[in-house]
Amino acid sequence: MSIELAPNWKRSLTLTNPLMLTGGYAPNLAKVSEPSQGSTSIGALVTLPTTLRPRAGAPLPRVVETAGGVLLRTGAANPGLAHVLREYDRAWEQSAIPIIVAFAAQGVNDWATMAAQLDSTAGVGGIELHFNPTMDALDAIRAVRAATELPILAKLDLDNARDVAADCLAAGANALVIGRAPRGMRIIEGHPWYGRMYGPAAKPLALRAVAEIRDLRLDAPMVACGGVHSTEDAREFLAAGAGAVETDSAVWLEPAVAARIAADLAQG
Amino acid sequence: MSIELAPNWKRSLTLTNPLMLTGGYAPNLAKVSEPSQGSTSIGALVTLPTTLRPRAGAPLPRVVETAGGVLLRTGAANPGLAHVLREYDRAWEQSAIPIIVAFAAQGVNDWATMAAQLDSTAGVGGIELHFNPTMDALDAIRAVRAATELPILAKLDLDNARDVAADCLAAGANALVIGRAPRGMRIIEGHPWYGRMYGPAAKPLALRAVAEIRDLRLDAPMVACGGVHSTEDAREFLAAGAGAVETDSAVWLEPAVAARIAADLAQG
Amino acid sequence: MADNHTLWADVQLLALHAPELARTLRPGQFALARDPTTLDPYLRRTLWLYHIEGARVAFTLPARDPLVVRARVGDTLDLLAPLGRAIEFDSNARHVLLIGEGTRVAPLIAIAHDAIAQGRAVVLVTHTPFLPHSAGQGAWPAHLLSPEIEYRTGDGLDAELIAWADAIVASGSAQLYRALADAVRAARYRLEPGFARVLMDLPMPCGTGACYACAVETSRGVKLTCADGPSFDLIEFANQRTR
Amino acid sequence: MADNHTLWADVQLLALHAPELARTLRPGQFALARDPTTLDPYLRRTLWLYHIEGARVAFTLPARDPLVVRARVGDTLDLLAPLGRAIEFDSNARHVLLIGEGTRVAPLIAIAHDAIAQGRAVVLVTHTPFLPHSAGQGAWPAHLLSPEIEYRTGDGLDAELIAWADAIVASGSAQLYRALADAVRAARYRLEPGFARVLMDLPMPCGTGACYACAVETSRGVKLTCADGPSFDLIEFANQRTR
Ligand SMILES: Cc1cc2nc3c(=O)[nH]c(=O)nc-3n(C[C@H](O)[C@H](O)[C@H](O)COP(=O)(O)OP(=O)(O)OC[C@H]3O[C@@H](n4cnc5c(N)ncnc54)[C@H](O)[C@@H]3O)c2cc1C
Ligand SMILES: Cc1cc2nc3c(=O)[nH]c(=O)nc-3n(C[C@H](O)[C@H](O)[C@H](O)COP(=O)(O)OP(=O)(O)OC[C@H]3O[C@@H](n4cnc5c(N)ncnc54)[C@H](O)[C@@H]3O)c2cc1C
Ligand SMILES: Cc1cc2nc3c(=O)[nH]c(=O)nc-3n(C[C@H](O)[C@H](O)[C@H](O)COP(=O)(O)O)c2cc1C
Ligand SMILES: Cc1cc2nc3c(=O)[nH]c(=O)nc-3n(C[C@H](O)[C@H](O)[C@H](O)COP(=O)(O)O)c2cc1C
Ligand code: FES
Ligand code: FES
Repeated sequence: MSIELAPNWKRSLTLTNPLMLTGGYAPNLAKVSEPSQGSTSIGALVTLPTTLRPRAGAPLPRVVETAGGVLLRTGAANPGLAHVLREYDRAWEQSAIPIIVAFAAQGVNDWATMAAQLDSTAGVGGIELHFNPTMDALDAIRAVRAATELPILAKLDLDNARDVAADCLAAGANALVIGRAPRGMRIIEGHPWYGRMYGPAAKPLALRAVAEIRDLRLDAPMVACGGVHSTEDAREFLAAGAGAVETDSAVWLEPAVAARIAADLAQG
Repeated sequence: MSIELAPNWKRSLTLTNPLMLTGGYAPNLAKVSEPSQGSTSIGALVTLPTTLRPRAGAPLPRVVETAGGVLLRTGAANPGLAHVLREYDRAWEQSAIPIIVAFAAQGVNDWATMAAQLDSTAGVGGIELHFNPTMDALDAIRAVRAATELPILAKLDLDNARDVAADCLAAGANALVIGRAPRGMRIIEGHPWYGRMYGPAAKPLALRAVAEIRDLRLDAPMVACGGVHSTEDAREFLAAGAGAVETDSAVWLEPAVAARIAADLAQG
Repeated sequence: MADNHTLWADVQLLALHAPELARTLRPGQFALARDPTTLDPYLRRTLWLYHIEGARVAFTLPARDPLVVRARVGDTLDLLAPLGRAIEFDSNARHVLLIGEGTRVAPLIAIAHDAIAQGRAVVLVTHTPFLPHSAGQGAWPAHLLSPEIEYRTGDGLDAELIAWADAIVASGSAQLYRALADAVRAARYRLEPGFARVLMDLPMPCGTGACYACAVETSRGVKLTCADGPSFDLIEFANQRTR
Repeated sequence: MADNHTLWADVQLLALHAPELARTLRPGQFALARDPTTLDPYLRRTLWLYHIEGARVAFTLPARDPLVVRARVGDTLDLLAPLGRAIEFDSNARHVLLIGEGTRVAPLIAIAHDAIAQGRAVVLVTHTPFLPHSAGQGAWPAHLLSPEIEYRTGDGLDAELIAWADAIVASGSAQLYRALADAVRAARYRLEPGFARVLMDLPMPCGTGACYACAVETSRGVKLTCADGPSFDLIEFANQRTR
């Protein structure tokens, strides 16, 4: 089994398993290196969303539990690209799976700078772009495209993925990720608090968006995510039209789950 | 406490409690007539979505459980307006609370016919319109407006409520209901199956839409719904800007819950 | 909760100490249950009456259901019951034929005991031909039935049995029900109203007639499984196609 | 699970039979727990080490948490542990001062026992001035503490106590920690690195450093409560404002 996320592009991004793990930076995170039933491994690690400079994250609370999941607003807490490269340099170079560096929303110039730095970083196989509503997504893709030949995955909001998908590919994205978790709100101590919804509650919404993009018959691979907690969940997204699936919060509940899903999928 | 859902309109729609119950047709449904802590009563009954002619409903399955809720596609199974009027005539006439008849999506002419019939039906206090994507919502509101002076509540999809809210009011709606449950998808026996998401999993998404509509500062009352299962949930929607809240699936779990929430809200 | 164990295949027995219900619940009716401490699973589960003894009421439901996976002896379940209409036999129905498909024979067992107590002759058949072999389902084990019940396996649609019967109740798939209608017509020339009843096993979210998720189209109009059922006259379905 | 009862106020004690953990878990560390049969509650819960006796490990967590509402003796919980860094005292720290705010004194008790076993003199104080009266919280009841622990209530920021101490560990609100930094500076002229540690009680979704939801800004950069904490040197926070 082999999934190509950048077909017909100068640099390929080939996964040997459709399960991608998101979060952290270490390809050998405890959760990944769990006894991986034979030689099966997950297909790729997508890093935590990263910015050029370190970010301390959003004020508390950052996590609010809801039925079937959590709302999360981390504020893209991360140590900044320079620190990441220093710390994980060797691990990425030696990684058996491609590292896809996720770019958290920020100024387009910062994205271009990061893309240029990663272009020649060993082990890095691609870039995943997380837009926010104040960014011009097409401009941003073009800027990153100009700075690197690394495959670009555009991670779109479920809300408007259908409207912007084709344009993102035309602007230079190699694949689509469907998508960014739906935004929800809670009233916390009298004030509106916004966060994105992770976990199984979001799954039916993500599945619907995936099917809608599939129906557009665009000529590009699609990665799906949103509440994947089991092999059945992953298969449901693949049946809905995705070529690969990401999982994240599931490993909070059960660190071995990513390796287990990957092994199940490898058996077909 | 008194909430007016049709301010400055020929016919008022006044609730004595902000909690509205949706589903069924009987104002004295077992669930409503539970020992209602003193003289408190819910504010209104919104009927099951009804069509001019009877409908058998969607093929099976109609209900798919998901994390924190259900996806539901009833296909608007209902006995048709004539049967409803025959059966619930007396009960509505004697009802202490207003009956708001929900119109399931169908041809605009059928809506106009229904609206005209209900205009003089004792006990009916308003009409709630459920659009589907193939209907022109503004045309439909105008047609119903021409057929009746009953207050009109426009129930909008969470997806596009922000875009159409002001126009719906201009076309003749007296109040907004935010909103129709988000649509989700599951793969059932290999095929995509679409349904709307009810239950607490949908709550953060509905809250966000309510806050976004509040931020438009439209001059009209807003009713909110989506996963209200407790007094705290209802208060959260009121704090987010709603004047009243609907609840439905919560009474599946606990039939007395509507009366209990109403009593709690009455105490302030 | 007084007991929670797997009866056979994927059929779980859940026994509750419920004195009031033991007096009021009638065969053919059901309960909707939830664990009041959690929203997982979200919907109430349908419990089919299996047996009443003193203050103890036993129900069946699918064995892998999250409700039974977590419910333990000593727990309190939140029940809506009794729901639906009981099975009532005509006073001159001497011969009662009960046809259950695989594990779906379970709700018929309480009906069998009730009919026997009323002095009727009962034959209970597990019908298996339509079951997928993969499902691991087969005939209900005889040792789980009390000896008063005359029990057969293999084919509930036997012409002689159908000719013998004054009343039939079936529990199974739409395929079984269609075949039963054909078999009755073949054996008795016509399907009389009131002769055969069939159990509908659909998800019933509210159980009170408010949600219409359990609506079925019958030849007598749209009916609700929870309020008008869970059993229906076979004749209401016999002239239409299932979806 | 061997025990599950409310210790005091909203503090629940959860005791597990966990021989391996009893050998490896150190005071200051924590476990993340879930009930493997359900997604409600969704996130793992933070269990703070309270006491180890033989193969039995006791933890504390909030008493109304859905995990403890449903967990019963005999159940199996799924634990990630040991997590976080243990509290290690400097070998010449003779006098240890532990300051807990109301119920948040609980995680300090295991630290107290450990320090006593190492031959240090320990004073444990419940600090209450910042607590809302409405919360029904007050001083931790003395009868829940073993007599070896020297215990005081009311004000953990007493200048003489702070002057007496060679090391401090505090568990409470940001307000307490700010006041503690001020009090240490007043009593000892400066806040030395390594002198005072404070426990962070934030939601920790993953516990492994992968999600960054528990990131805190320190004067030494962004740190993760789960991996770098859950205790931090007070000096890392003393020159900044809380958000
Ligand atoms: C002509 C005709 C028309 C019909 N029209 C409709 C219609 O319009 N709408 C409609 O809803 N139905 C209709 N039915 C009935 C329906 O097809 C079936 O009776 C019923 O839905 C069962 O469906 P299934 O065989 O697909 O069961 P499955 O999908 O196989 O479902 C199995 C069910 O069995 C339950 N189960 C398994 N073991 C047990 C046990 N031991 N105890 C209790 N429960 C158990 C499971 O919970 C599950 O609900 C019609 C039937 C006929 C003959
Ligand atoms: C200068 C400074 C800067 C800081 N900066 C940050 C920062 O950037 N980010 C950050 O996250 N924190 C920061 N902190 C720390 C933080 O403010 C608090 O330590 C911590 O978050 C507790 O917050 P709170 O008082 O608001 O607790 P509350 O919001 O009151 O939370 C109460 C917590 O106590 C738990 N609890 C209650 N009883 C028990 C019990 N018996 N056992 C176990 N748990 C129990 C509950 O589960 C809950 O988590 C900072 C502190 C200082 C002094
Ligand atoms: C702690 C955490 C932080 C995340 N941060 C982001 C983010 O900043 N941007 C984003 O698009 N997705 C983010 N995700 C989502 C994951 O990258 C991925 O889309 C995930 O697989 C979808 O949600 P899941 O956790 O339900 O699997 C985050 C997920 C988690 C759990
Ligand atoms: C069985 C059922 C059927 C429903 N049908 C519709 C519908 O056809 N159209 C609609 O807009 N809302 C429908 N609703 C939603 C309710 O009218 C109302 O919006 C509800 O309060 C929101 O969801 P809740 O069940 O989570 O409270 C339905 C809800 C249930 C439970
Ligand atoms: S279960 Fe709701 S109407 Fe039957
Ligand atoms: S809890 Fe996830 S990084 Fe700390």
